[in-house]
Amino acid sequence: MFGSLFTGFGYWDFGSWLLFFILAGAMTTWLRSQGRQDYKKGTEQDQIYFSGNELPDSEEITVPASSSYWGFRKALKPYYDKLVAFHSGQTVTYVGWFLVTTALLMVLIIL
Amino acid sequence: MANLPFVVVGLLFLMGLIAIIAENNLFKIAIGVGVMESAANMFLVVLGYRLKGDIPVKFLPGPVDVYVLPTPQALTLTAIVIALATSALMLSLIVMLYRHYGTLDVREIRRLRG
Amino acid sequence: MSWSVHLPALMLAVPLFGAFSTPIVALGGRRARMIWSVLISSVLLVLSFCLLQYVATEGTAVYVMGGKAWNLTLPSGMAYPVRIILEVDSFNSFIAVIGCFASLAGVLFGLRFLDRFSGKIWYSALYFLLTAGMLGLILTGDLFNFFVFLEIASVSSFGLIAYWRDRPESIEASFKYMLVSQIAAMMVLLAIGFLYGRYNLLNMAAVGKVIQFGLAEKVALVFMITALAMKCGAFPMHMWMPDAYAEAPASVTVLLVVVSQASLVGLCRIVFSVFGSAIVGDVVPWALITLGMMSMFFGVSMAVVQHEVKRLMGYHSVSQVGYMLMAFGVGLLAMGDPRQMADFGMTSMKGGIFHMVNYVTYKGLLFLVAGALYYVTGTRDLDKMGGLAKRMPFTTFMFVIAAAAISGIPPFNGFVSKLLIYESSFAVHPALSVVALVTSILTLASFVKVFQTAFLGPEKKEFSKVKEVPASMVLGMAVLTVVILGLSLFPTWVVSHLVEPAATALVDKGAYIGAVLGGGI
Amino acid sequence: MRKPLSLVARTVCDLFAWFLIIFGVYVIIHGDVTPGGGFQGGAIVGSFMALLLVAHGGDRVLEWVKASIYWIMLFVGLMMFIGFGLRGIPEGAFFYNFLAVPHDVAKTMAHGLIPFSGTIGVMDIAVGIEVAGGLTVIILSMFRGIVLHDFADSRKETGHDG
Repeated sequence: MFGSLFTGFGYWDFGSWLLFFILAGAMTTWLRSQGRQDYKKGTEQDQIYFSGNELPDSEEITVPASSSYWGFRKALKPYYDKLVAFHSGQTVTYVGWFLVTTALLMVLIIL
Repeated sequence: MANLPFVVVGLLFLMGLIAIIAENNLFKIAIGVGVMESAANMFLVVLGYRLKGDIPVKFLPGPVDVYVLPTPQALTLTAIVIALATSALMLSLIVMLYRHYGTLDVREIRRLRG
Repeated sequence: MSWSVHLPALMLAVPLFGAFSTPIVALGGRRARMIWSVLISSVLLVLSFCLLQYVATEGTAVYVMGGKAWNLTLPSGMAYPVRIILEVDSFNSFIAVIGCFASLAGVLFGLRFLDRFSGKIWYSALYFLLTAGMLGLILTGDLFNFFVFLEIASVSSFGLIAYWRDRPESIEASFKYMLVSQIAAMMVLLAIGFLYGRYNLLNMAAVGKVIQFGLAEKVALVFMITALAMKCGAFPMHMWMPDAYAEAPASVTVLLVVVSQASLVGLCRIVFSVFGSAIVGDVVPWALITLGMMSMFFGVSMAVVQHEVKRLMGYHSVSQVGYMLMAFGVGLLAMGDPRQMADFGMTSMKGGIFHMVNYVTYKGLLFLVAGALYYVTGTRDLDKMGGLAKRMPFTTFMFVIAAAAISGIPPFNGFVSKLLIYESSFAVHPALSVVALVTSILTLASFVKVFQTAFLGPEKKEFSKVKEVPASMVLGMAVLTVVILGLSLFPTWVVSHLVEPAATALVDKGAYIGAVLGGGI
Repeated sequence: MRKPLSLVARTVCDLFAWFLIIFGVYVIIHGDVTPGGGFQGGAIVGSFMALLLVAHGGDRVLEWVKASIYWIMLFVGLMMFIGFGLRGIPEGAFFYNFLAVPHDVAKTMAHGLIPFSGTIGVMDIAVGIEVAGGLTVIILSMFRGIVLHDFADSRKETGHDG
């Protein structure tokens, strides 16, 4: 019904993707239904499993955005320090880099 | 000798650019932008000049056959109108920046970074 | 046939008329102003559909402003056109439709989003002036007219970015953006001066016919490329983009996204329709490709570590623009010989245009969702947000669609256009598509972070009484969601009927010139 | 800046300011035939308000002046301009000069040196009105921006975290 789109080297067909998605969905729901049935809503099973000890209030256990991907940030620390320093917010850098790009492209094109 | 005005346009444009980069005071930067805009306008008008050409109105100058090109003058008119609008807005922004940051030094206006 | 001939002019006249008449209509009170702005933008959308249909049937639409007849491009036997000519082929009519969609979504979102603030009459007047500037950028066929509309769009976007006067950051963002784009505008004026000095012509098609690639044209091309690449946010000159997109109100940012795409349309028009085959050598295509690759990679690597929603999305705009610059660079690279063109050039052009359109839809929706979060929580910092999914079901659903589309997850339109770009850039050099894929993964990573911190997670006490955003804001977001779903569910129809003719119209310089100099239709 | 100048300066300015307006209007009306035109004439009329602000000091002038008049001038000028543009559509294209007299007819008319320029002249007057109002509004609001001690006064926008 949707037809397939020739993308230069292969095809993108929404219909076959949908078929695959439904198939995968059916398999996963079947697999999930084999699990234990004794889950009851609203009981203490709903509590977050905090490896046994008592649950602090919701402020401490939320993962703030600035600490997500901290490993990625720490691993690439030298790269990120330079990159963040590059975005220094100085108006001179805004204008300066614009002129540097024009000059660079000018030199490349004229030579 | 003929393209001396173009040299003047180039120097004027460079002076405007250097003023924008080298200056720290906001008003001097606004003046630098103004200088650059007038350089661009001058470039347009000088493009239209023809040797010994007269003003491009058919009736006024009498029996002259060489006219200066009228289109760049019309372009410059619009460019001047735009230059007025942008400099009015830039000066108002500078007034508000001074109101919020208490300084006219460009280097200190750096809350947005990183 | 009779009135639809004036469509290109009406596309500009209606937003201008809307902008100038808003204060007069606003005398009738708040409701009158709201109805008027929604009416104007929906009329604009209908006009753009008629224009798209008109161009599809009649071919390139040429409109002479102020002429005796609408198609009198060469009056009384002159060899070259004198008046300002609007030239609309299938490329810019398709982008104009998407621009009008984003403008309608922004208007609907802005009705209730700015309730608590003053000066809404000037806001909607400037908003329609920005729409008129954006449509002018897309539709015009005259070089100086392109500069005038670039200035109209820029000045009204400076004013709209600084809409929240008492926030120091928005004044700073507007000032910095203004400084850089004033220099860029003067460079565009110099470039137009060079071309005018050389050929005494201002019409794009006429210049395209007689252009050779001498020194003056090279300098003009360089000024144009860097100035317009700066306006789209290419890497080294992108720093204003996260500032401006974060500090402007969300309903304005939707339009800023489209204005940056309009200057990309201007860049394509100049590189393909004016210079086109006159560009010798590989410097310009490879310049565009490197600009695109740098923008992609550095844009997204800055976005992953952000913790403010709109600033993160601003950096994503930089990286998404990188995709399009790379796609058009690859298209220009293959422009030289027809075999390469057929092999991967046309695919990359189609990918670039389709990605340009998808980008406007999902990026506009993301900014609207960020605006909704701001409207509800009063802050843009992700660390302070949490657990909003249960209370804002519609916003969450639309955010999921937009985030999936931007990171290129299969069923959505982002995936289709990125696939076209991957495969065509792979043919040029594998490194290109490697960078594109890594960027896509990092995009997905950062939007998973936004989704997890803002929507999932335990409920925060201060957001306990938060409820869904008002209906008009949800409607504004729904407009863009419908467009995304439409583009995702029917990719074959969209590519064959809209993107394919747009790509051929952009690449085919002869047809562009013939439409004007061939005496019109 | 906001204190009025000496008596001499004020009286000379009161006298001279009105001639400024007459000259500005002259430049607007003869815009299409003589150098000048809508924008330049409007700028001259706009400088009338600048002269008053400087001479009489900002606070007193801001009480005298009702800014809404200039806003009305601004939008009347804009509406006239776009109205003439749209009016051109039935005859020809968007900004078509439907009032202009064709060249050969103009020769026979007992006209001055230069024939009637049609809508260009009328649009010039519209632009003149609009720029006069617009520039005055710009000068007034820029002046009001200085007069505002800080944004903590009543007109501060409410509703966001500042």
